[in-house]
Amino acid sequence: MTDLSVASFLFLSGALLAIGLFGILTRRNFILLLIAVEIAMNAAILNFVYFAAFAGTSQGLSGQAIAVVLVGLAATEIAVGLAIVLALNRQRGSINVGEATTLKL
Amino acid sequence: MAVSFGIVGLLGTRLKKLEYGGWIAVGFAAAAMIVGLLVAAAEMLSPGSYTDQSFTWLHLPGSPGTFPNGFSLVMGSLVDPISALMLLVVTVVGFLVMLYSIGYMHHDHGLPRYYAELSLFLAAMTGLVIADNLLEFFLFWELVGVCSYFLIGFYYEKPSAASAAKEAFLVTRIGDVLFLLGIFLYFTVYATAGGGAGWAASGFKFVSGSTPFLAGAMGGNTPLLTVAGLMMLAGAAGKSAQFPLHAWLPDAMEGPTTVSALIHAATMVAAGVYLLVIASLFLGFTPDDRLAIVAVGGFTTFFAATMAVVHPDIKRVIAYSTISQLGYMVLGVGAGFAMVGMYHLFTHAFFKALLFLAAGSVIHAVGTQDLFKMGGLRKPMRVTAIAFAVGALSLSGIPPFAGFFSKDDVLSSVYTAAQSNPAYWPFLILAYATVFLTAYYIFRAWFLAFSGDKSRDPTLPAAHEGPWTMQVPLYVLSALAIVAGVLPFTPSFGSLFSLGGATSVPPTYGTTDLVLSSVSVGLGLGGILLARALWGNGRVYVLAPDSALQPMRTILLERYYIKAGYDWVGLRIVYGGSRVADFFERYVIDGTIHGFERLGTKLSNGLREGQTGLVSDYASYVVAGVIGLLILLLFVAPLIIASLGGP
Amino acid sequence: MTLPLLSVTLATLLIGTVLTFVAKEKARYVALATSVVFLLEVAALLAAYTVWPGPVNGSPGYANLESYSWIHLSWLSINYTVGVDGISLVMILLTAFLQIATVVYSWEETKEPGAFFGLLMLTCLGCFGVFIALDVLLFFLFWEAVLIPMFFLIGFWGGPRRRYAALKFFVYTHVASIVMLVGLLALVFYSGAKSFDFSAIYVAAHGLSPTVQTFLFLALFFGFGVKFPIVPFHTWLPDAHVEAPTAGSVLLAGLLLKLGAYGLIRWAVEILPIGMSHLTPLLYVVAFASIVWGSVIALAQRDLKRLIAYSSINHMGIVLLAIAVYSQLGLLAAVLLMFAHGVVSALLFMASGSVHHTFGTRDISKLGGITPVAPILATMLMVGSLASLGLPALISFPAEFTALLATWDRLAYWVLIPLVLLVVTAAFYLWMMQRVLFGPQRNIPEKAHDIPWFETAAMGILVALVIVYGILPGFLVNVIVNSPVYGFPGFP
Amino acid sequence: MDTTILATFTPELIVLGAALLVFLLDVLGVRKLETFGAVAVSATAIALLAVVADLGFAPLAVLRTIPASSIDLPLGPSLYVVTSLGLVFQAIFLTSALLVSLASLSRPSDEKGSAVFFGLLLMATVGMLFAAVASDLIFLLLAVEITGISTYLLVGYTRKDARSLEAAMKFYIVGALSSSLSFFGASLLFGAYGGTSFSVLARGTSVIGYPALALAGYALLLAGLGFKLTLVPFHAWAVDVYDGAPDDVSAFLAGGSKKIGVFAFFLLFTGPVLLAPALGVWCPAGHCSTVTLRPTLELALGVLAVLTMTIGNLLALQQKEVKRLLAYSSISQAGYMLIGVAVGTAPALAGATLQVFAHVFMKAGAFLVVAAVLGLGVGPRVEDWKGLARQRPYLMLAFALMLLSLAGIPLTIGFVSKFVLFSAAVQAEGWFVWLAVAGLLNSALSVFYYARFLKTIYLDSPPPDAPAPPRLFAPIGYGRSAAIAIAVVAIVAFGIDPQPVLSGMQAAATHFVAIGA
Amino acid sequence: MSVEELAFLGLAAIAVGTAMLALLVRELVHTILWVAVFFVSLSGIYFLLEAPFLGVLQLGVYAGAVTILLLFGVMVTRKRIFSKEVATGISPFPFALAVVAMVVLAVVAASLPVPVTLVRSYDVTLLSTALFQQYGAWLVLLGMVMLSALAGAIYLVREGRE
Repeated sequence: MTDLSVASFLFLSGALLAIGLFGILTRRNFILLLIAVEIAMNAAILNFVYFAAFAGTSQGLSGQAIAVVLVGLAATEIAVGLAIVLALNRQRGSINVGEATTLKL
Repeated sequence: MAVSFGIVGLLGTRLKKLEYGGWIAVGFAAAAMIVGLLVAAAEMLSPGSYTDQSFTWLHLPGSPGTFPNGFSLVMGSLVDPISALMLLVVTVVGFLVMLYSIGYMHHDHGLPRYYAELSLFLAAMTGLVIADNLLEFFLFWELVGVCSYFLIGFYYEKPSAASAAKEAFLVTRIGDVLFLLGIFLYFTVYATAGGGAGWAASGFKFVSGSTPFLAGAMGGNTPLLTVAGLMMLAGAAGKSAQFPLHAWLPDAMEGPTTVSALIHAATMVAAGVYLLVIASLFLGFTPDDRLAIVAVGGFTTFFAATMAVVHPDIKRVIAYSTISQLGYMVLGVGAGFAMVGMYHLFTHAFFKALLFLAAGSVIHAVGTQDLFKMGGLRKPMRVTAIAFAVGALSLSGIPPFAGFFSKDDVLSSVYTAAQSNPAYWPFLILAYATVFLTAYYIFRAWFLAFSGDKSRDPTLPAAHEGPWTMQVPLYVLSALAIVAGVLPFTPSFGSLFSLGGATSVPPTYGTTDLVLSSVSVGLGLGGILLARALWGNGRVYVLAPDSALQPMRTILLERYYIKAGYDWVGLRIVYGGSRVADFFERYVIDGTIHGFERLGTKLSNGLREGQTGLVSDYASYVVAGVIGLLILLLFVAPLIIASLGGP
Repeated sequence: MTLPLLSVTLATLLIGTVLTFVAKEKARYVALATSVVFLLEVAALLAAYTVWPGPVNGSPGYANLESYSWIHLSWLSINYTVGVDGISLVMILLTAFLQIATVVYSWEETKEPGAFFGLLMLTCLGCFGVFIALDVLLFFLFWEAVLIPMFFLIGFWGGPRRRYAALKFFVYTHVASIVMLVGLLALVFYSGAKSFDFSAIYVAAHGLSPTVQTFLFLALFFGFGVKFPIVPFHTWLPDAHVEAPTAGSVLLAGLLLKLGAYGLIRWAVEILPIGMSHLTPLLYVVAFASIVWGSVIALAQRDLKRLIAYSSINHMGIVLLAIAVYSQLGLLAAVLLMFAHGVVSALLFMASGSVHHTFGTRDISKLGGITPVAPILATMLMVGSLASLGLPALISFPAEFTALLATWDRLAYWVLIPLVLLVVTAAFYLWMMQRVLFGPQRNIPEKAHDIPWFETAAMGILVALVIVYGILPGFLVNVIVNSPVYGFPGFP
Repeated sequence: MDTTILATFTPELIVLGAALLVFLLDVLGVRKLETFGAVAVSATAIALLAVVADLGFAPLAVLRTIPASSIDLPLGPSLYVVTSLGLVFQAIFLTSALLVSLASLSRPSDEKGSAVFFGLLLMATVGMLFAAVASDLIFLLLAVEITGISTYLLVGYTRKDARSLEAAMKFYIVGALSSSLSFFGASLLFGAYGGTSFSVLARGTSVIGYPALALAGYALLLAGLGFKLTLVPFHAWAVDVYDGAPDDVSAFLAGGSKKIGVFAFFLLFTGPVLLAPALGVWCPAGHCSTVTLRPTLELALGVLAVLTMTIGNLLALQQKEVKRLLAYSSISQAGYMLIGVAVGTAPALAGATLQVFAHVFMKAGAFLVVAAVLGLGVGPRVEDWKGLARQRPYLMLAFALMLLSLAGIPLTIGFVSKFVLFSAAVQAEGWFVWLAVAGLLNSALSVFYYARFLKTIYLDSPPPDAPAPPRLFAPIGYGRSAAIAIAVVAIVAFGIDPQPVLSGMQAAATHFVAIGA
Repeated sequence: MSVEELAFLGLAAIAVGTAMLALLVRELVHTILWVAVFFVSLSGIYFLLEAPFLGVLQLGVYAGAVTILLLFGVMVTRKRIFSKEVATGISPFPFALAVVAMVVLAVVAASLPVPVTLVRSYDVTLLSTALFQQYGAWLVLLGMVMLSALAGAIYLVREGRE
């Protein structure tokens, strides 16, 4: 387990963040947006995990601990998001965010 | 002193709007006259002294700077021979005019205002005469100006009167401003020089103890002093209607005739000459100044007389003659003989007042000022005719009338000056030419008005003499117009003309050079004869429509188009420029502001367009911000900080 | 100093203002009573003011000094410090007179009288505060406090374009106050004074480098200049004046413009003389520009109030010029002229207001020959105009004369610019009088009559001032020169 | 767990307990709004007293739970630390919660979901309180997340209202995006320093020895937390959310929850990072330079501050709807606060803190008034408010004071706070003076729309044919009146004499900066 | 190239590919399938990094719970489960921005040339001790987040009957 460099992981997590951002910016379906947010969040979690592996001594532990907490947090966020999706769907019959633009200017 | 009389007179007339309001004013004027006479008498008894009383008006303590001795402005009264003389003129003529007004103005409305303004006018003039410093002088000078403004515009409902008043004020204001600059210029020279601690500390005083304040420092001949003198001349030109600031005076005839009499004889226009006299005695003129003064005086003398030659309006003729005569006075001062100017002022005051009051009688009687409508007034208005004739003779310089002595004195003084400086010659010639013109135009007026059998315009009412209040002044002034010339020959009265050493009066009054006197008298008589030939006995000489002289006549009637030129400058250049500036103000300066406002509105609305309501867009702003921050922090900031010299 | 006279006066005004607001229909009586008490207090202040206490610890001393700690932190100390010198006293005197005059003039204001008089009082209160404040924050506080009542006075009681004018006024002057505030803050901190107290800043400012002084002065000059107003930041003034109710115009022209000049003298000239000396050419240019521009534009105006407003720009330009020459004489002239202009412009605005509601218009080209209908009004307008064009024996003359003399003393022939413009000033006033007062009667309404007693009384007060102080300016001069600034070492 | 920890978290526990109580009561079938409201009001009030006592306010010494000796200790490995500035912020947060819950007592008592409303309000407050004692980046972000989740749901709690749900949706999406950005940034910092505790960050020794990682991390954190603080360009959600949210929630969002961002910025960019040493050499495009964090971040903060103020004000300039106008103004106010962060000296922090304090009363108060007025049936557009001062003089006087305070007119707390803040910027000299100038010019710009609004309320008269709002003269409720009255009194009282609060904040800020060093 | 590297590259490629597919496919159900694969691939990377606890957690929470949750969401909001995502007009600005974001992040990542090698790993016991003792506060806070989420979400989705 000694040959992987931090740069390669950074590439991966950066790419995932970018994909997440891409999704958030371009998708209109609320559920897709949720998924995009999750992808971005996973990029952050991934960072914590591998930085923990690189950090050494007891510091590294905190990285994994954070990752655990973040997994929980991300799941909670999804739940809240889904609750809003459901309420929105009931309200408007649509979960397309492009149609929810009454508040503007 | 007399100032307070004037003010009380003002109050008195304001209080009572009744007929006798005027009498109150007359009473005060009489009192002022008596005081004036007493002052003059006192001055005659102890000739050549200065009586100076003053109090501090405004004071700054000294400090190490421009004014080490502090800075003061004072108010005070100075009685010396010239001011006594002038006081005499002002109060006597003032009283007579005031008396005359009782009869002349009785049918006008707004009399309280009239008497109040007239009283204030006199008061201001008196104040000017007895001012003991240049600033106070200026103060009353302005006050005289504003009173003339009110009086000329007395018939304010007439647009022409209102306009003439404005014009008079404005034109004299130009002179005043230059005068003020002159004061500043002298101040620069004398601020710390002269007697006492200098002008700054003692407040522009004329005299210090028994000598002129600036005696020690006077007599310089620097460009600065020359310019200062020219500014004095400009101020005097404004008030005394000298070329090129003469334009207001003929129009000032819009005022009541009494006012014209006062303005022309004793108050306003005299102030200008008085300023020159004062300046020449207390401040000193440089040779260049004197030449300039002579030039202005000489030219104006002739220039004004030419315009008087053709004018049909009786008052305007006299008005032009005033300008012309003022030119003589200025000439005298410029020639270096200040007291000669005063002398002519003294005599002129009486005969000019006489002429105006007589003309006033005529106007009062026939209700018109057009000479060509009058005629044959000799019979119904004998007193007036004689009075006018006395005035006219005096004006023409026919011995033994007063004008002869003083005018002769002016001529001989210029002649004297010309001996040493040939540049004076042209003006001497002009002055002589004017003698002829003067006699011609004034007798043209006399013949047109009084000779013949009846009025040329049959619609005119039957003429009659005025009430006694109008006649008494005529008598008195006639008498004075006859004797005023010889009064200075008496020892006591003569002492008023001999200001402690600086007299500058030729040794005799117009009698030395028999040749010069003969020429001038001859010219005068010639003028009278020409007038009689052309206009005598009710004749009217009409210039043929195709005459070669016709354009010239038009030019003269149009006053050489100078007023038109002024109007053009005022309307086109000044007013036009101001319209352009106003346009600039509204559309460029304010427009810029509005532009900013619109820009703000546009920006605001444009930015708000970004608030689309679409959450993806909001997210994209966030992402754009992140990208921007990344670029800023990773690439731009280190560069900036490095370029600023590190952290 | 046993009785804190300044605080007592401030309290009087404060209580009076509150009572006025509450009094509704009876507001005018409360306002008048307060004004009279205020005037008496000012008289007491003047009577007590014989000599300034002399320099204290290297800073100029001020009379009636009171100081209480207000906000005190390690790096800044703000106090309630008030005090007066001759300059502020004269301005306070002006405030007192104008307050009485405006209250009397507005005697029959029927639209929300409580608020109207209350706002008038508040404006005067603010001005009074500005004139006595010797602490940056206190000064700024009062400075801004003037803004709001004036905004409402214009915006609620004003003419047809009042809302635009009120906003323009508010925004312009507010932007300026902000620049001024930055300047003052920078002054406090760059000089290392840390205290907002005038004396502390004054002492500390000596240590500033000339460059810093110059920049600070520039900021302050702009800040105060807009209130002056200086060209080209003046365009709020005509609009505000024209649209404001008469009482508002009076206070605007009479007092608010003076705030700028006063501020410049107190907070910039006294503290940063070196900075000023570096910027003198700029000041001259601006002053000349204001003088010329104000006069020339006034000539083209047809609205009576606009004309007077532009002439104010011209006069305040002369004030600036007199300050800029930086000499005893100049400063004296500036303060005198501030007083004179305060009284005269107030008189003129009152007269034009009366013209407006007597004859239904202020358009000079529509008016004509009002003298026979309203002789008193005509007299007032005439006295105001003549005073404004600098006629001797009226109040402006000694001020303008000393101002011009001081200018001559420093600038020599440049004085020709204000001199020539004096003629232009005379021209537009004369033209206005000729059109409005004289000539044949035009557009005179059927029921036109002379002004009511209270307007006569209000203007009468001002006319009396114009004449009395015109003939005897010595009283004012003695008070003014009895100020620390005239004793500053090395003051030319 | 030992009791000292519990004692340390007394205020948090009180509020948390109250939240649990509310949820419990809801489960038990209690439906009365007044009950929940009373719980919320008393809990926040008691917690507030406790915090004030902990700040060393002598008359309340009995309530003190944290000994003075354990406040303002140097940074250690602990996840939380009690600083006096944190306590000040806790007090501010509690004040805003108190005001909003007090006003919410006047909501219609049969309103559905009142338990959720008060419960989430209290939970959001709990998050804010925790954020104020954070000494660890993750702790801080999690606390922020508590507030975040609670407020997303608060905005949507009137679930039948389409606008409200739409607002919740937008808030949620941008919020989730921001929190993933924050956590990503935090992960980069973790990678750079090997830990997330502020003591580790303050040490500034990079594990990887490479500045870019830390800089990128801070950039992402600026964005993620800037979202909370509504910094431009992370602001766009705020307007829609404030507009769509129930009125009292808007008051809480603007007056309370956004302030959490300010304290987070304090923690991240002034305290710990303040003296972080040079990070190393960074060679973008061949220009190698030593990167020091603080000046680099100052630049970014300054840019953000100016952008936020200016764009916020410009956006507000032409806004025609009352709530959106206030929302935009709230954005620009955040810019002023950021000046304090950018300057970073103790005086500046004190100024920014005072500005935050002032903003609670001004902005929460203003939104509460808006809530009251909209409750009277007056329309949401500015023009609907024409001449309202004549019908509701006292309410509008309160509103006018709030607007004047927002505009920074003297004798209001808004003036004092800006004065101190800008003074501090000038006092710091250097290019911060320009920040002060920008701030002052912006406050001049802001006067435009405040003045226009005031003009509409006071000077304009309603069109003659417009129907009068149905309940124009109805009472607005005691709770709401009390909340508004408190806000007004605070605005004026602290505007006249800010010394008590200001000296406290100054002392706290001084300690805070010292801790960072 | 070692086995680890090869495994990492493979997993990374799968992660990136599935993430993109998840967002780009038209059918929502497919999306969720791709997401599940994505979660699994990440879990593999965690195992590779010798973080088995996280790997398991990832599988359980994400690949399990979250995926089910999402599927549930899709089911509730759709009348037909297999319906295509409607192509809505996507404005060019966000799209361009997303591309730029990718580029910038790539540049940032690429500019980190220092290869720091992996040092050590931890076992689950140590992690759980730390999690519940040293970093217990995080969990407490997470609990509060969940409390809020629970209370609010339940209220939000509950059909209003009262």
